[in-house]
Amino acid sequence: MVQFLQQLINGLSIGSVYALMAVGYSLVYSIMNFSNFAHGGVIMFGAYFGFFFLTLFHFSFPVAFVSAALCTALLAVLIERTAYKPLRERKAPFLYFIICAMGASIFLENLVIAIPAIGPTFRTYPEIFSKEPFHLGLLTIGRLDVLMFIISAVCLALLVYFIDYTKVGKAIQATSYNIKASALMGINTDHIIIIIFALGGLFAGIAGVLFGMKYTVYPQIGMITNKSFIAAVFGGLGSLPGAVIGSILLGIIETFTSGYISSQYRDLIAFVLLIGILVVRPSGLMGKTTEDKA
Amino acid sequence: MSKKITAILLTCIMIITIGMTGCAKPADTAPTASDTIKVGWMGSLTGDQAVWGQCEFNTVKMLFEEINAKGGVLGKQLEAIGYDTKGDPQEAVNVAKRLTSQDKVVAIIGPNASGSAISIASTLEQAKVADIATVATNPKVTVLDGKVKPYNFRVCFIDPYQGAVAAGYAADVLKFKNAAILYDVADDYSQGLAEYFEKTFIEKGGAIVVKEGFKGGDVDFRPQLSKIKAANPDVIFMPYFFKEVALSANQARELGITAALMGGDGWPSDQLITMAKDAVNGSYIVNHLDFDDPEVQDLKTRYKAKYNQDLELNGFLGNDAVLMLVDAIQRAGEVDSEKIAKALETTDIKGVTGTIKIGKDTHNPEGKEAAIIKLVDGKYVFQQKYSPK
Amino acid sequence: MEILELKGATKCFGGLTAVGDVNFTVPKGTITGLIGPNGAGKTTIFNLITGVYKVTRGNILFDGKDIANKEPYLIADVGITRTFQNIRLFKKLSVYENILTACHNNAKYNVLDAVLRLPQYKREEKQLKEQAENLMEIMGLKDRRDLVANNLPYGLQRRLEIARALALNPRLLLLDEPAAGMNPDETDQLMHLIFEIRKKFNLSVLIIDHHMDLVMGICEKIMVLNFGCKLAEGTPSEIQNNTKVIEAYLGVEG
Amino acid sequence: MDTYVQGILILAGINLMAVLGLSLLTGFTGLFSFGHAGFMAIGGYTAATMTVKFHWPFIPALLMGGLMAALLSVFIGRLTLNLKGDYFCIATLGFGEATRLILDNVQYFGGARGWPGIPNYTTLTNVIFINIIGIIILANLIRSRHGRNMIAVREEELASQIVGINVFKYKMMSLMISASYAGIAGGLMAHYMTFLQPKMFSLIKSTELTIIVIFGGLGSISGSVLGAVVLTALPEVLRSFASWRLVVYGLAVIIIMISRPEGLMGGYEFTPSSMRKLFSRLKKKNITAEGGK
Repeated sequence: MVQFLQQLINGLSIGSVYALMAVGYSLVYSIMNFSNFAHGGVIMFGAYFGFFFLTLFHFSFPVAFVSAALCTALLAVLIERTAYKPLRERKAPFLYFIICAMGASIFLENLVIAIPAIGPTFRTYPEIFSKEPFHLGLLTIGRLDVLMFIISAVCLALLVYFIDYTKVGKAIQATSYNIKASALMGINTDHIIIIIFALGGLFAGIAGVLFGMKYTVYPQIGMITNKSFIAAVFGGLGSLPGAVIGSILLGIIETFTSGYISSQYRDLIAFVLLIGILVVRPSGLMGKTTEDKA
Repeated sequence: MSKKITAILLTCIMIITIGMTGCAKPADTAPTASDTIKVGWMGSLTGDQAVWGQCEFNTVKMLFEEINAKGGVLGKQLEAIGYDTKGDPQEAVNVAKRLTSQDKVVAIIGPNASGSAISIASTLEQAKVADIATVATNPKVTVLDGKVKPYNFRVCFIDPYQGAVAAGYAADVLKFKNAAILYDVADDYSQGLAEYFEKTFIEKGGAIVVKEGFKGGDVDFRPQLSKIKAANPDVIFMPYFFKEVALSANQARELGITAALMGGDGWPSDQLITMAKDAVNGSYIVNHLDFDDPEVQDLKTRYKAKYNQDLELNGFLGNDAVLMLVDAIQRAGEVDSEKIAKALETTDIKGVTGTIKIGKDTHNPEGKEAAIIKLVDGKYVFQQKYSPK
Repeated sequence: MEILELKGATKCFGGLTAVGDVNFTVPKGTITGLIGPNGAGKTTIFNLITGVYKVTRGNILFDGKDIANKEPYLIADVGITRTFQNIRLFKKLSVYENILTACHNNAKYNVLDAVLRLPQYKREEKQLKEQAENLMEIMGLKDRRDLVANNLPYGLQRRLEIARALALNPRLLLLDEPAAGMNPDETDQLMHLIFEIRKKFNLSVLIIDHHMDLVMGICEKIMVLNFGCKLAEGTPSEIQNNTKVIEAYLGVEG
Repeated sequence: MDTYVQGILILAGINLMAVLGLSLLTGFTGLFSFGHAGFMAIGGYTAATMTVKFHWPFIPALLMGGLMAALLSVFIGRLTLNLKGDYFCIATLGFGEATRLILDNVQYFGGARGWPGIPNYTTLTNVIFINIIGIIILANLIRSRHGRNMIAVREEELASQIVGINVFKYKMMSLMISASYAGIAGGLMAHYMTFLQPKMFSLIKSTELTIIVIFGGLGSISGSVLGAVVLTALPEVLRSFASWRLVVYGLAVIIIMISRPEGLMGGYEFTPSSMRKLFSRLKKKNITAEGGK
């Protein structure tokens, strides 16, 4: 029982990390209908921004946190302007976007390695919050896990509020429903896309800093974001609640696979589930289904 | 229309350039070959292991400069030509071919990944150029199906040995009975060590209570660790690299696991201490050398002075590979790759990682004792030289 | 003798009934019209006949055999084909390639024949080419042979779509608003073309269009659809004098 | 020719073989796959098993590798070919990674530690020979009713159905042929490297293949040939940039995608007749240019 509960806590904590990352994928997918693989690179930059703001410029944690998120928002918009906008204007098929995104992620990862001042070494955040976990009987919960859980929840709540109750948010919803029609209805879709990427970047920054604090900072952080991408597919690409639920579910499935089946085959099971869910329900758990009209 | 023509022209130019780089280079460099000795280096300058690759290459370059300043080898200057392999076997083959057929190197130092070192064997044989692998610990790097590969050498000990040392030390010296293993299923090094640790530990009468895996790139090990905690082992063997070690050690302690931790030569790094100083306190490492050995201090300070960074483990082995090569060139008496390879077979020198006496049938340094190191308050404290019985 | 018969065909999308309990027949060899206001479910009926949509209830009989819920390509095999309201050509292929592709079922050679260029491939491929050239001749597309379909003028794109449909040697041809966006002159030409191909290929035709002159001019029988249900059925003159139809079209109160 | 250039050409040839297959799937049938490295892995391990454990000759072993990849593709295709656009893409990505993870754990093939000691049978001659056969088969297929049907599926799926094309069957056929090409490429790779490791068939490899196809131009076999040669050689040309190499590569990918999205050949082919046309047009241009003076 203790084992079960501990694994559940582990799963929730891993899931909340995935959730923060998956939101960025879903946001971009909801409007642009492609999987933005450069998101991982942006998250990695967020982790580095946070690290350097804290250690090099000695910002206080909240300031570093916010400025890192702003920097990644800027970076995400920059990538959109340089890499995706030309494709968008040419109405290129979605694969070009994916390839471009992969090019961008190769570029970002290796840029960090190639810049001598950063290099391939991994960095450790200064200890801001005590590493000593909370103890509940035989169970342990990391302080950082609790913090991450709270920050994720607050940020996601703000995001949902923004999308559901503000004018811009409504425009985003309309655009995600039908980009062409919204353009005809007088919504400046170009602005909406910038906002979407900025939001995605903001979340990348938050995810990056928290990830770096909890684990560490290194150029290959992007690799772990593949998992959050799978989580987004689980939940249904393009759906925000889907991304969150998919992430938590994937986190729990993973931990229980390790705990009760086999940790050697944990990732394999994740991929098999991915294919399975695509076969049974391609649009994911909460995704929108569209029927082709002839 | 004009776009199409430009595209075609562009391609033609590219193909020609490739052809040129292919054909022109050897002709250019041939006349200067007499007063320099070209030595190839390969390893990861990008990718997961870039930290170590960069340090290794830097060490080689630094040593060559020092040797050249003292008059070189056989009166000739040493020149290091290094390329990136990304840790990818396919890239390694390209690099080996480039080094041997275009740069005309007399020998190669590196690579650090076993997969790369294994895949270049046939290229080396074709070109008759020897390679001294630095930290490629898979036994199949030098010996395959009982036959030694004529041009593959290494300065480090091998996986079975390292795994056996760890298991032997844990069972015989530390008297542990129950061990857990956590390893990286997608990594050749980790799989190898785990396998041989398990084998030896069971032979010594111990029990492997739980064996858990993760995949390279993972950062959260709590699911596996929770399971390990439930099995309550005396020691957890963690045969992987320092980044994952730091993360998993921290998480183990967070979960309240008090078992001793043990690892291989993937551990030693300053990064490990910065990140997991308390978590790895009291852990044991099987290492190639004692970092506090007075004889290695000189190398460490020289490196620090030149690059303002700390020397990583690969640097020590890179140093020994250079010593081994220089010795072989001197004994060969001339700059001929085949003669150098022959000379390498009878190497018997003292390096910073111990005595390196190459076995003729294995091309491994024979009888090289491992150094057992204990981490105490963020320091690497040498325990003893150890080899399993 | 009927070539096509719909018996209580019904299609629901979720709770919405797009086509409700429609019965009607297309007599063999005739040109039949299907008219009705926008959203009446005309195109949905085409989609049901060609298997693009699955029928919720009811039967569709072609030559006496039930074809409801068959895959579209199987429907094409039994001899029904269509054009689309919003033209669906193979846009990046040339006129010739568009037609040639559609001829494919008139050859029987397999992949191995093709890869090894065996005699059967050569013989049948020659026939396909002849057929394609022949169709271009009939449809007056010969001089645009190598033009990419997307670059054709609108009227010719419609014509090409019909040519492509004819390449299948169909027995029933469904035309979805073939005259949409055409001027009276072009519409007139189209009328003649439809007459001509019916004769030449021994076809039955079912046609959706909003151009009343066209529909009234060439159809022998017309069926009117409103809100997914059949409103009226009869000869053009009957339809023209049907009060229900006039109401539906003009929205007369009452 | 020295062994380095030879080696790169062999690699280009191996890549080309996989790219030809992917070109049929992506360029001609319009399906995008991020799992072709998985098919290469299957082909590679199968072919190596045949030569090493059963002592088969090289060519039958290669064919066996291709066959196994094709068989597996039938299974995968059954499950996923009905998926739309990037969902198919994601499913193939999952398949590719799953294949690699399974191989990581199969100790019979050496697991993650790899499988050394595979005989070195791949030579430049047989790579070129196999590629020429591959190109001929593909070109003949494309210019038959079957190939045209695949192109029709790419252009307009619904219209293809309506003209009687069994879309699923042709997608499947395309995937099968494509997978068998990748399988053969994997077999060639195994007998060139003389070593197999699951790591060699990662997502990066799949991406690389797709990049080559797009770079060469979707729907152009000659584009794929050019793409394979140029993009295999590019990282080698950049080799002296050391750690900046991949930065440049990533940048190059983006620039290619945004500046020449139709690829190098943009769907055109190098055939004797197209070359004649090109030259005659060039001549005409020259004449008018001169006339203009």
